[in-house]
Parts: sequence; structure tokens; C-alpha cells
Amino acid sequence: MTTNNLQAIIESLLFVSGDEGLSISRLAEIIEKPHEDIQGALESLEQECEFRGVTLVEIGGAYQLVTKKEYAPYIEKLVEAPANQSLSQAALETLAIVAYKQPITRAEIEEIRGVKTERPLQTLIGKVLLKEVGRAEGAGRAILYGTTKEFLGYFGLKSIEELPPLPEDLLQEGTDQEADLFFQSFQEMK
Amino acid sequence: MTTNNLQAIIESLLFVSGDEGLSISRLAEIIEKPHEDIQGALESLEQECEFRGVTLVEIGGAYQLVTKKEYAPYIEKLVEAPANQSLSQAALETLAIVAYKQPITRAEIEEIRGVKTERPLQTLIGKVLLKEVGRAEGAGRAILYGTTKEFLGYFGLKSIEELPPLPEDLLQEGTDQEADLFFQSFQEMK
Amino acid sequence: MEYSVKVDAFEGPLDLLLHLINRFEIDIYDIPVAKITEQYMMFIHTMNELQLDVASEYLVMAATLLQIKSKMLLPTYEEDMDEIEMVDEEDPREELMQRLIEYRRFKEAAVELQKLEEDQSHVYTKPPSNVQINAEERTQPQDEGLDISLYDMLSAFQKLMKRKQNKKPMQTKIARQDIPIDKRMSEIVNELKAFKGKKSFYQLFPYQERDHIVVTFLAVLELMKENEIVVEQQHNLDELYVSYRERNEEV
Repeated sequence: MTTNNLQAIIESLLFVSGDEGLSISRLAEIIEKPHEDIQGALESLEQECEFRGVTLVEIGGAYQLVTKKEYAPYIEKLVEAPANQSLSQAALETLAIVAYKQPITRAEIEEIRGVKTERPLQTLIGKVLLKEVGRAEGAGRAILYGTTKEFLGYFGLKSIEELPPLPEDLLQEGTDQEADLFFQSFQEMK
Repeated sequence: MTTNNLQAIIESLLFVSGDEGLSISRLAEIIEKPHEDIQGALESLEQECEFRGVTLVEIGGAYQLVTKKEYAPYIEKLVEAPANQSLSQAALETLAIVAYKQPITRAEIEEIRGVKTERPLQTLIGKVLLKEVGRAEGAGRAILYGTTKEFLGYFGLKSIEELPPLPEDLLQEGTDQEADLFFQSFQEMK
Repeated sequence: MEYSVKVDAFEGPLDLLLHLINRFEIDIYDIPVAKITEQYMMFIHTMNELQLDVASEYLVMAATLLQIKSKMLLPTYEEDMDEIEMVDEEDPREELMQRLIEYRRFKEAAVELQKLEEDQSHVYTKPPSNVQINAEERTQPQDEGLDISLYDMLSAFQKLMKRKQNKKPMQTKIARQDIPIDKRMSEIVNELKAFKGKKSFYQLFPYQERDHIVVTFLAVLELMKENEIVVEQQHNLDELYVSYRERNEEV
């Protein structure tokens, strides 16, 4: 099996898998080659995609072929995609809270948002962006929610760690400033 | 738009179309290029596929990307080899039936599943998820099955009442738009 | 009245407060409670005047604001030279400030997610290919957990809805009418009976109309519940197969 050949085998497997994708270990298991070889072939496949209509991405540990963004206008003509059906503000906020605080209960989400969140939560579960991941300890044994593999795919993330950092807690800075100010005036008083 | 570019656009469109394929006239219509240009780009795309895992075929006037025959053994392995070791579909079904309908005899399970269920039942007893809980009344005094303490542990349940409701209750609106339709349909179902 | 059009634009009382804070360029660490309460109450009154349903959360927040305002009026801050004690003094605004700041963080995170969403919406994939290798009884292991099969179902449905967009609309659109679910149920049963075997889940959706797809999906769920049909996953790609449940069906 030549390198080129290995690359072609991987391409055929990725093509068939479509949006399911395949992990390196799964590829290694099927092709019966060491991980490093697979990794290497994936890298050269990615490079080769430079002049192609598709490219290689990693989503939640699974590699998959996807179309390049620049060709989206043509594909949208083909699929007649309705004007981006994006998530509502309520759904996005809920998703953000769960993504950064998971596992989390509905009550905890509502505490942060300050409003009822049943509906956005149901919508997100329906879209398989969130799912139940367990039960909280304690009396109510409330349902705990977490993000799904589909969540990573939806936002094009390699893993949950790839989420942009949560905006800094400005509160800390604020109190520090206050403390400084206080300290300063204290000094002046002496 | 360079030739190369045209080829990449076509590739992205064919990729998304999958098994459906696209005719030259449809491609020409989407890309807004004369038939000859499309034809030419298709030919060079086909040539370029020589070293790839996929190739271009024409089936009934529709062009589509397919995996190469020589890689079929790998694809078969992909489809056949289970990705992870867990419970089989048959075992999961059996488990669900027992969980929601216990105590239940094998005959009753088979009645519901429509197929023999001896093996999955043995597997589940072997994994201590199910056990014999008694004997049915009547002639045969058939064995009654129920879930074990280990079953609750495996699914993180405090008691059997904590089982999630059966699928029809869990159906959620995919989007808000659908909500009305769902509600309406459910009304009709009553 | 200018707020009247924005009633739905707020996600809740915290969102509304953040809006007011921005609008009046208020320092979130030193909120002028009297001023913001006034603005907040104006908003609530406007909603009432317009006979809009004011969610209870807004009223709870109104009460909280009024309470903070009255606490602020109490002369708790003595002109004491001992500043250390003054620092320890609990600011009545503290808890609200914390909540606002916490909520604002996630609101900003939501904006980031929206950018990613927009970005990713221009990336397209294909569904797994339908590979046929004598598809007989090939029971595939599943992930752990009973709920997995449900998520598989939902996931398959989501993919179907997405795939739907990849199809040209049917030349003959079915008339937009309400399809009774039990009619669709018997159609499916008859279709599966006639087919005598496992049919791809997706083949049950001949019309690419949203309504039809939704009703079909509901019908499939209902039939599953009634044990009229069997839904199984043949392999680890996403195909679900549906068959009519016959007694003594051959394995």
C-alpha cells in the first residue's frame, strides 16, 4: 500500500461516512495501519484539498469531508436553502449557558437567564444540540443537560474545549479597581 | 472563474448531491456557464480522480461521485465492524420492553418484538441487567423477567419509575414553526 | 412609547436592565438605582398600557428594584472615619449587579456562538452513503443508555430535515392541507406490509414537504408505540430501517 493509496482509501471511507465522520482510531482499525500513518495521510489529504471543492475538517474527534465555504453560494442555489434558519436569541443564550456550565439543570439555567427556559430547552433537545446527561444529586434529582456531538458539528468545533473563552468576569476587575481606589484614598488620608 | 475553480465548484456540488447526482444542464444552470465548459471541467475532474478514493461516474445522465471499486473491502469493513462494543439493537429492544412492561414472560416479549428473543434475553441475564423474578400463573408457569438493581445502576436511575417516558411523550418540536402542526396532529390523534 | 415595539426584543428582565444600562451609559458597578428603576417601571407601564402580557419575571424584578431603591435611601452609610467597616457594608445592589454581570457574560458568549453558527452555515456535507452489503440481520451495538435510541431517532429526523433541503421541490406539490395522522399511519403499515421487509426510514418520506414529513414522523412514532412496526439500526452509519411487525417473523 503506497502513501498515495492510503490517502485514497481514507478518502473513500470519509466520503462514504459523510457527516458521521471517522476518528483516527476507527480509520486505523479498518485500514489496519498505525495511527501515525493515518495521521500523516490525513494531513497530506488536507493539503491536497487546497484546490478542490471539498476540504477536510475535524469535528468532535471525527474527520469529515465538507464543502468549502467559498462555494456555498452555488450549493445554496442547488439546495435552495431557506434564508439561514438560525437559532433564536433565547436558544443561543440557553445553549451558551449549557455549553460552558454543563452538566447543568434547567433551574440553574433559569437562574442565570432570569426567565423561564423550558421552550428553548425543548427546541434544542429536539434539534439534538442538547441532551439529558444525567440527574443532579439531591432531593429533586433534576435532569442535567449537556451538549451533544451534533452541537460540535453545528458550530464547527473540534471539541468542546475549542469553544471561544467565556468573556472575562469583569466583576473581578471591578472590585480590584475599587480596592485600589480605596487603598489609594486610604494612603492619602495618612 | 478559472478552470480549476470551475472544477472545484462542480466537485462541491456533486459532493453534496451524493447518490442523487447532477445532470450537465442542472450544473450549467446553477453555475451559469455553457454546457461545453461544464463538460470540459467534468472531464478533467474525472482525470484528476485517478489517484483519489472517489471517481466520477455518469448514471442515466446524472454525474455523481462514487468510491472506487478497489476500496470496497475497506468500505465493507466500515459498515460491518461495529464502532463500539455495547448492547445490540435486539438486546436494547428486549431491555426496553422488560423495563417498561415487567414482570413479563419471554413469550410476551416475543409477541411484542415479533421475533425469537432467547439470545438477547440470555445476554441481558448474563450482564445482570435482567433476572427471573417469578413464575406466571397458569399452565406453563412461564418464567417472568424483570430488571435488576444493576440495571438501575447502569442507567443511573434511582428507581424504575425514573425511566424516561416512552418516545411518543418525548417528541419535541424541532422548531417553533412546527409547534402548531405538532399540537394539531396530537389533537387529531386523541 | 418607543419601547412598545421592542417588547419581544428582550429576553427577560435582566436583558431589559442591560439594555437600559447601555442606553443610559450607566456604570454597571455603580448603578443609579432610582434612575434605572424609573426607566424600568416606565417600560412595564408601557407594556401594560398596550395590554401586552407582562411576564411575571418582569414584575418580580420590578419589586426587587423597588426594594433595593428603598434600602439605598436608608442612611446606612454613616460618616464614619473607619473605612474598613464601610467596605464590609453590604451594598444592596450587590446581588443584582452580580446577576447582571453573569448574565452579560453568557449574552456575549451567545453572540460568539451566533458568529460560529453563521460561519458554519456555509459549510455543507453529505449524508453517509447508503452502502448495501446483503443487509440481513446485522445487529449493531449501540452506545450506552436507553435514551440513545431516542436521540438516534431525533438525530435521524434532523438529518432528514436537512437533507430535505438538498432536494429540488417535487414538481407536483401536495396540496397544503392537514394530513390526518391516522391516515398516514395506515398508509405506512400498508406500504410496509406490501414491501415485506425492511425499508429505509427515509423511504417513508416520499414528499419533501415539511408538513408531510412531520406527520409521517409522528405516524412512525405512534406505530412504534403501538408495536405495529419495528425500527432498527442496521449499521453504525445513520440508516434506520423500518419493518412491519409480524408474528413469527423470520429472523
